[in-house]
Amino acid sequence: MTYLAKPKIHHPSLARNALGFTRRDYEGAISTLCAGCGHDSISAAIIQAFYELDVPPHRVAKLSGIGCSSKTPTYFLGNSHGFNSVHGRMPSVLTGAALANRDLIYLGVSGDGDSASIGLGQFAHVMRRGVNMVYIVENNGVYGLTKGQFSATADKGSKSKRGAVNSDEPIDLVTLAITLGATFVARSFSGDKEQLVPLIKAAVAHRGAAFIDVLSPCVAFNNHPGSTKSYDYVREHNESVNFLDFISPREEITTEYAPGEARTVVLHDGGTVRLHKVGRHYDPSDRAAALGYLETHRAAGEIVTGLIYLHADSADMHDALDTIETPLNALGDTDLVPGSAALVRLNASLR
Amino acid sequence: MTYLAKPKIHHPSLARNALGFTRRDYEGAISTLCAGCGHDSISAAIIQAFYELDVPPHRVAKLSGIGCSSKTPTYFLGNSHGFNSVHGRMPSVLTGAALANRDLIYLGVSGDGDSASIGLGQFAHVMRRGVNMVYIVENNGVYGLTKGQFSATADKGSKSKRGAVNSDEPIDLVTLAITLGATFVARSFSGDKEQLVPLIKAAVAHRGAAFIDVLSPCVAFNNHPGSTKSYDYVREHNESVNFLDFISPREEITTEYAPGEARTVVLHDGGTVRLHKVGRHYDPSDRAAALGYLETHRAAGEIVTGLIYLHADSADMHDALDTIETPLNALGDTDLVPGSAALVRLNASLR
Amino acid sequence: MRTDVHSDVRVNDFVVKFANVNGSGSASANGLFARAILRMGVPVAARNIFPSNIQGLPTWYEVRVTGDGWRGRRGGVDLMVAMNPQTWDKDVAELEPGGWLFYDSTKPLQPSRFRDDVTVLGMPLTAICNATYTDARQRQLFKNIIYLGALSALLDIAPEEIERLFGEQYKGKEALIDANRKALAMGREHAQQAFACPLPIRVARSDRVGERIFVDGNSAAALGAVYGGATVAAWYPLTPSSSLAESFGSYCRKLRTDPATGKKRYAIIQAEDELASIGIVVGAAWNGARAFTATSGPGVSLMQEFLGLAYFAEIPAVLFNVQRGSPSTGMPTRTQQADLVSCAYASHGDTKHVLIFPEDPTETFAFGAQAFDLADRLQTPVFVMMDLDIGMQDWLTEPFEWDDAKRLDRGKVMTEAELEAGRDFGRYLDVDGDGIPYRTYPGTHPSKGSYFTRGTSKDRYARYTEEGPAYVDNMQRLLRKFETAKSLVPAPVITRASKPTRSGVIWFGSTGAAMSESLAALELDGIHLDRMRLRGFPFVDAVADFITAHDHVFVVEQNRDAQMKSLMVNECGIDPSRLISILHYDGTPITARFITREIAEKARVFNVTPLRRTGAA
Amino acid sequence: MRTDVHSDVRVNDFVVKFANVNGSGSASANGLFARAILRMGVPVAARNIFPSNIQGLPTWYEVRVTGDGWRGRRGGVDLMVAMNPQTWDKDVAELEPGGWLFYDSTKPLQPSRFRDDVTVLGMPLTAICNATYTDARQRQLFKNIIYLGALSALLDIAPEEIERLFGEQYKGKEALIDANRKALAMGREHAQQAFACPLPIRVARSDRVGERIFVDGNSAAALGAVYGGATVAAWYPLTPSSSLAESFGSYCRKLRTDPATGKKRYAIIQAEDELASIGIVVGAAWNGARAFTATSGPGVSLMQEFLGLAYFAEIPAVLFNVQRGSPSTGMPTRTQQADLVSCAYASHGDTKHVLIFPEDPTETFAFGAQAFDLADRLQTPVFVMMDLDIGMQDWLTEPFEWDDAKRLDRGKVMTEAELEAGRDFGRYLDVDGDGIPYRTYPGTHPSKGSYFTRGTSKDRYARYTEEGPAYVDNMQRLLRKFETAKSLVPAPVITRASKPTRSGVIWFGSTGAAMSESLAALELDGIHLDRMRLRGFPFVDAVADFITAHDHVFVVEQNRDAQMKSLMVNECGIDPSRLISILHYDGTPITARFITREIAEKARVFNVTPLRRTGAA
Ligand SMILES: Cc1ncc(C[n+]2csc(CCOP(=O)(O)OP(=O)(O)O)c2C)c(N)n1
Ligand SMILES: Cc1ncc(C[n+]2csc(CCOP(=O)(O)OP(=O)(O)O)c2C)c(N)n1
Ligand code: SF4
Ligand code: SF4
Ligand SMILES: [Mg+2]
Ligand SMILES: [Mg+2]
Repeated sequence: MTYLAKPKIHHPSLARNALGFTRRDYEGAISTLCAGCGHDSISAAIIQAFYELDVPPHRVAKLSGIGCSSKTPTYFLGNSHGFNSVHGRMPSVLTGAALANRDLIYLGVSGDGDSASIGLGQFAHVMRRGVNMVYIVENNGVYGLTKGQFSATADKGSKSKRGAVNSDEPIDLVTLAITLGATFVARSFSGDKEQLVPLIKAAVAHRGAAFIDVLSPCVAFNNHPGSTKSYDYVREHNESVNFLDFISPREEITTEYAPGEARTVVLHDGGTVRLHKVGRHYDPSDRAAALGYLETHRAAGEIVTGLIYLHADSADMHDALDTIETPLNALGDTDLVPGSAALVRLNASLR
Repeated sequence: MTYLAKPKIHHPSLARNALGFTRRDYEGAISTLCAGCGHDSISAAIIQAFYELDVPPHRVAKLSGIGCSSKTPTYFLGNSHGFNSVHGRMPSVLTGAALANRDLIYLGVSGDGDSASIGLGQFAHVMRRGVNMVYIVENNGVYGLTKGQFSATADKGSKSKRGAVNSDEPIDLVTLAITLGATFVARSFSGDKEQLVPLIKAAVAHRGAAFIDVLSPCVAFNNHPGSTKSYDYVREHNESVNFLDFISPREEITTEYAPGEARTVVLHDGGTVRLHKVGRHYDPSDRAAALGYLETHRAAGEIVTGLIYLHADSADMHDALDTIETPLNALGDTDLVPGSAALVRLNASLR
Repeated sequence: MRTDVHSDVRVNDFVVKFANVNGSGSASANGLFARAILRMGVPVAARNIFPSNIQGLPTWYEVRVTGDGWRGRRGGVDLMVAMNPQTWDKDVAELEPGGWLFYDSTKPLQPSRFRDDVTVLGMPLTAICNATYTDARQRQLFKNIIYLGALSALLDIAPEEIERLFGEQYKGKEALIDANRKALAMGREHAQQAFACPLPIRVARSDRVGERIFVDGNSAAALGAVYGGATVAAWYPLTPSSSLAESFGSYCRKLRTDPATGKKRYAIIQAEDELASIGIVVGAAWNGARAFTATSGPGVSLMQEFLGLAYFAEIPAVLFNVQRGSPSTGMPTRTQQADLVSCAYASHGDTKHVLIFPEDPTETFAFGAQAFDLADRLQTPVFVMMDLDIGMQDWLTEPFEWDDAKRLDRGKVMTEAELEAGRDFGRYLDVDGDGIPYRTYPGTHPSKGSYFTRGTSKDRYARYTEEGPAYVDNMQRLLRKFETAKSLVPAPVITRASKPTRSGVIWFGSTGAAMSESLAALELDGIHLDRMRLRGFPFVDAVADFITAHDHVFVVEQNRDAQMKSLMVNECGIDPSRLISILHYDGTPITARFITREIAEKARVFNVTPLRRTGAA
Repeated sequence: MRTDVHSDVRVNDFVVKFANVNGSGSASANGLFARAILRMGVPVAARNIFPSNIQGLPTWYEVRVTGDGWRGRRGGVDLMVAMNPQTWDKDVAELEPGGWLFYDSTKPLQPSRFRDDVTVLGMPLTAICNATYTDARQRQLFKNIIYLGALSALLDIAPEEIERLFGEQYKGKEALIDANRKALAMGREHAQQAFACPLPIRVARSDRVGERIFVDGNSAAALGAVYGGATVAAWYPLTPSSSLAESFGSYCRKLRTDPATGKKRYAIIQAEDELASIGIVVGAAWNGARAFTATSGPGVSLMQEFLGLAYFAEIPAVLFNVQRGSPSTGMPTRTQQADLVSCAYASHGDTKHVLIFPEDPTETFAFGAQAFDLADRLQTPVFVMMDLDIGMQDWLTEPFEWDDAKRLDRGKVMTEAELEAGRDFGRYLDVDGDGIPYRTYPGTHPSKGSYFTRGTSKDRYARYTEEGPAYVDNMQRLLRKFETAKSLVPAPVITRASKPTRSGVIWFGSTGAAMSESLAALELDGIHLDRMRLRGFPFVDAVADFITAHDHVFVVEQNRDAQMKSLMVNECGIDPSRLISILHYDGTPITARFITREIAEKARVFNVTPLRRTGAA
């Protein structure tokens, strides 16, 4: 539970969806993240999306690694099974789960450290395999849970709260996912529900590996150069005791902007990110074009958001493996055990 | 040692290079790879390159993972220290070695399984870090040493000797290396010394992370669809005993073709690869263009070879870390140990 | 060189060793040699000694022809088939005095390269091949069949058995059958002319093979997994475990393809590494499928973190560990039993795991199936501890058996009906006092029975807590569960010596092959030992009882650090001074000769055989 | 609620506990509280109990004011500063009868929420802040300083000491110093008016602190690495080890920046994970730099394969393992000593590793430096086994010392000159009989001394071989080397009881903090125990001798599975029945009370105190 004021998830009404579930049925435990953490906004978007999709909550399996982001599955879909696995290895656990029962919806939640640093290998290979899932990275460029070190998505040259400067090339998970064969690749911003909720819904509907990179500012440690030149008790205080002694509760950062537009979002500490939303006429089906589009905007200092690449009628892992329609975890003795007669023949062939 | 006829590395003369070394001084133990293995051709190219570069052999450190390819450092530069580390983790070991002594030349040799399967994470992060090295992947699309399973670079749909079909998206290490920030990225073919030797020399001269993907046919298990429809004792025999009982000794596959040209190379089992050599006027300095070039040729079923991307005056890991010029492993007590006086001050600050 | 006549004929009791070059086609020819003798009803113990290489390095195949049906290596060689010039001296030296040396005499060799005390059988194989075949590869390939022919004449092996094997092996490929027949005949004729056939060491038809089958442990394990109901396999190639996963694939294609749809009732993923393999297994098992991975030491090392998670999250995962020489970059093609500690206590923190130790392919099949019941029942990882000797060698072993009355035991899984009926569900609640809680499969019930899976920091109802008492409560339940495991794992096999004795011997796994022969020898030597073959960890009380019932107990292991002894001392709290280690760890399978010598020596020191020694006084 | 007057004054001997909310600024205020008391010459033992969370969850800070200078937790609380409504009931319940409860009385609370047997000290903190400050964050931040002021009055803590600390902490930030001064005064005045100050529990200036410093073990280890000559650090963030690597960075910036060029005499890499961290360390150490990583259990699990390679390839690598609650996803912010087995026998196969066990930050500094000499001398990984209690808590501990005469011992490294002079170099040649071979750094000599590094499959000259005898030869040398290690690791500290006794007690690491206090209590209780504090693994013979010299020896450990006992039984071959385990593993640091109770109980059972009991008869 959390003990500082934070934006509650609102319930304008107790409206019910086609299955008769209210939005509450898609909620989880109360968040223990920092007030104003972008991850909470993403949890809200996930709740909204699944509510609108009319999915029975218990037919979803939530899997995550380790991190503040990976904690969030506790805060949504309380009636789904969840698995907080080990750091950076959620993709393999999700793959196994997906093999065991092809009938559930698999939602993988991870962080940039969890997926781009320790987990890069598994991230890459799960995309290649076309596992039927929605894979969300709550991307804040830092390791939140371990107190603000750089992750592999941190911009080159950015400065950490401790003053360290990042010298490594940042990893763009969207570019990576496309080159690795993911068939649904999107990016959004935690505070942009208008864009994020529909993307999550589309990702769930997609058959195959769907990846969404969600920029999600970290209240406590976000690593953009602090620009508040004004005198600030708290900053000065934290600097002098040189650890994060006091964390100011914040409001979540929200933004709304139209397709085709670019928008500069100011973060809690005054840093900014410039987002560019793909336009209505953008064609996500051309892989080469998508990569070029990303590269040009990157060069222009813009981060592209929206559905960036889509390979619509793609085959998933089960198609490739040609597994039976019945979930493997539902097969019984007779389906599985060949019995003694077969064994007699086998023995004979070994003499 | 090897006991079947195989192409010997020739010594047209015992000519000496500027340092007075003969080519023999750059050789290693006799190869134990299969006769005709592409990896042996690459070893020969490495020997040639270092001979021509006039590098004192002992100033090179050879590091590798595990695999047939990773065995090859035993077969060249016999006067250099070598480290056959663990599978897929050579990049981290090389990084550590490079930190300890910035004055040696670091040559990392790996395979496609070693770098693209188990080692993908370390491959990616070593490129991001700009470690000053030459990183060669001897790419045959299979796990040679464990008898022919697919690696992550195997083409989708390709068939293994055991008849298994690969359904995963292949990883193009060249595209990956460019997007991850490698500053020298090239590709060649094991049998194309004209192209490979100069590329290795340029890579050694380059400051920063230099990567060369070398296609290197596997005699025993290469995974291209066998096209020899003619009756073949050996194939039939191996099929019936269903393991690789007999491996036909082969000649190394060589090819020569001009810049700007495309060439189809026929492999030992009749399979083919189509190579496209970048032209004289190709500009490797434009990252976006390079990625596009690779993507278009990929779509056309062509594999681009040559120096594909180059960021000439790049900073390497030591520049980023701002380490002292003296190799760290050469610093002595006085450079390292602050002594008791400093300790007294420190104690005082802790009361 | 001498070629005098041997008087003493030895029927069905000798050792033939083939020295070849890797990838030269000898493997299949040598296999035919062993199987032909089996077809004559004569038991063999055959072992392949191969390098970490694909083509060109030395490789050996050792066939012990043993009417008595001993399964271990005897040590020493009676007939050396020396086909590899590079290892000639070493191979010649290995021959027993009075033995026979068969070689390719095409190129003449210095007399100094031979031995006076062995009979040399030279045959110009290369010359014959060059005269007969034009294609270089055929010359190489059929050379093997020609020496096979020669050996059949020299050792009196029925050619019709070999020809029948040709027929089976090359079924439908008449050209190949023919060519092989011809080569075989060529070899026989040449030998019959050149040598006094048969040699005193020879094969005579017998009925000692019976129902037994000739199979490797990796295939047996794979088949066990099929019968154990495994549906998900995730693996990463690693010698000597690769062929286990690969044969699971081929057995599944045969036995698990849905006849109606042609679709698969199984899924096999060749993962990108071992971390992913075990992760996939954990995810699949968490989600209610029976899942396994096959690996070896280096893989187990990479899986440590996940194994800790599986222990605490209580996930039924099955691991086949085909142990090999350590470490990662060493001795991958050699056998060892050196991963006991790294498996029993896998992962950081306080963890203990269930291990089972099959002794041969037959038991590997049975345990391979049983492992999945154990894992589901105990909701924890289960290791099937094999080794290269069991896994990759063909063993003459009892046929596989299956009781059709048996049902898969899926353990404590709470159903939708039970939840609907309002049955109390606490994921970590010890309802039955056996330390084993109930679990639910994801997606079972709309509003009941879902839970969040974590390592620790949880209470009995899987709610998050960092409270100390909740942690201790859970850790103690896990110990109770481990107690329960003792009675579920295969019990040790205890047999008494023919005479009452105050000494005993303990062994496990592939060591059994040499053990029985050694024990027989020791009895002749007057050393009587009660026997206990360990088959499961944790240990039932019978293990401690056996040890405390004897003054001295020998523990035979194939590792340097006496790892099984450590497990027994730790878990049974017994005085280590009672346990005398017999350790073999050079990477070759332990031999009866070695065990007998070591025990006999130490027995004297530890004064194990008072009766005999007083008798001698 | 009662507010009666306490007669018995207790000076410099009580426990104050702060219950706060994570990220609310209390941490620094509470730190000032502890340090102000230290500045008065009065020892404290302070501990932070924090959740795996960044902001919002409960966190506690416990300060034991102890004139006697005990370093462990006492157990029980005399004054609770209850600032967290969410944990109110638990906090109130923890108070000793007759204790004091300080809280924010702005919002009135039900009488039922209090206890009759404690004195309640209510102060309207929120009201005061709201009246004084407008900015919400200032209100929160200074509330902490206000209660600090109140406590200074209640406990008679010299305000000038606190103000001096303000001055040091906010050096150059006058505005902050001022604001904090005001808040402090406000708290003092309010308390002086509202309560009878000081309370019977109070602080009086003393001289018991002396030269000692107040520092955490992670900083000490980092400083040790600087003095030990470490130049390469590779790490991956992992609580509770992160601050070790981070302070290495800050110490290096101060102490290792080249004055001339401003360039760095060190390199620190935050790697992508623990496999890369250890890989970097292995590569750097192989290439002649002193390298280390700092990690915790989950990291050690991921490093297993590399640790096996380092053992066999004989690479000097240093690992600081700041042990925490297991497993990966559990209890990261709790302390344990539960990685002994996973470190001592890290990796598959036959492996044994060197461990050293510091008991406090002072020893952590010394061992942290020594670890690098040990690693270079032995050419093998060395683990400095810390835990969260040592690593992340501030300890009052002896000042760091360094002997300037001391030189770094780089071990057996053959130089270019020696090679040039034709000295025989075999990488795995046991030239001195101590099992330690010579090594060369890459790039040393144009034609001599280069070698190819592999796990095994090598002979004494590092040539590739898969021969059994070469393998055994190397494995036995590694055992000789481990023998040599016994005399090089820090020796156990053995002290006799004040009276002759047939019983003993063994402990190691952070347990020492509670041990001395417990032993004093036990002596009063007539239970006399000889003491052995273990400091290194492998064990010198003195360890076995100590155990065999006693009938019963208690082994106090902070893990469930008695892992140190296992190591002693395995390596010393002693009868486990002599060893009586005292196990504490709920994640909190072990207390003197716990040890005393457990030992006293078991002592009776095991009849440890015959004298006393006869006396009682
Ligand atoms: C094997 C292992 N190494 C390190 C850690 C410590 N750790 C926990 S979370 C985390 C990083 C989390 O960063 P990210 O994935 O970006 O999540 P965020 O907290 O930023 O949302 C790390 C390094 C761990 N739990 N396990
Ligand atoms: C941890 C671990 N897993 C598996 C292996 C087995 N193994 C050795 S080499 C290899 C693959 C080699 O493939 P590649 O890197 O492409 O080299 P190639 O033999 O094809 O040249 C594997 C899986 C190993 N040595 N270590
Ligand atoms: S530390 Fe950052 S990421 Fe973690 S909860 Fe707080 S704001 Fe969110
Ligand atoms: S198996 Fe393939 S890769 Fe390995 S040595 Fe032979 S040809 Fe080369
Ligand atoms: Mg993050
Ligand atoms: Mg390969």
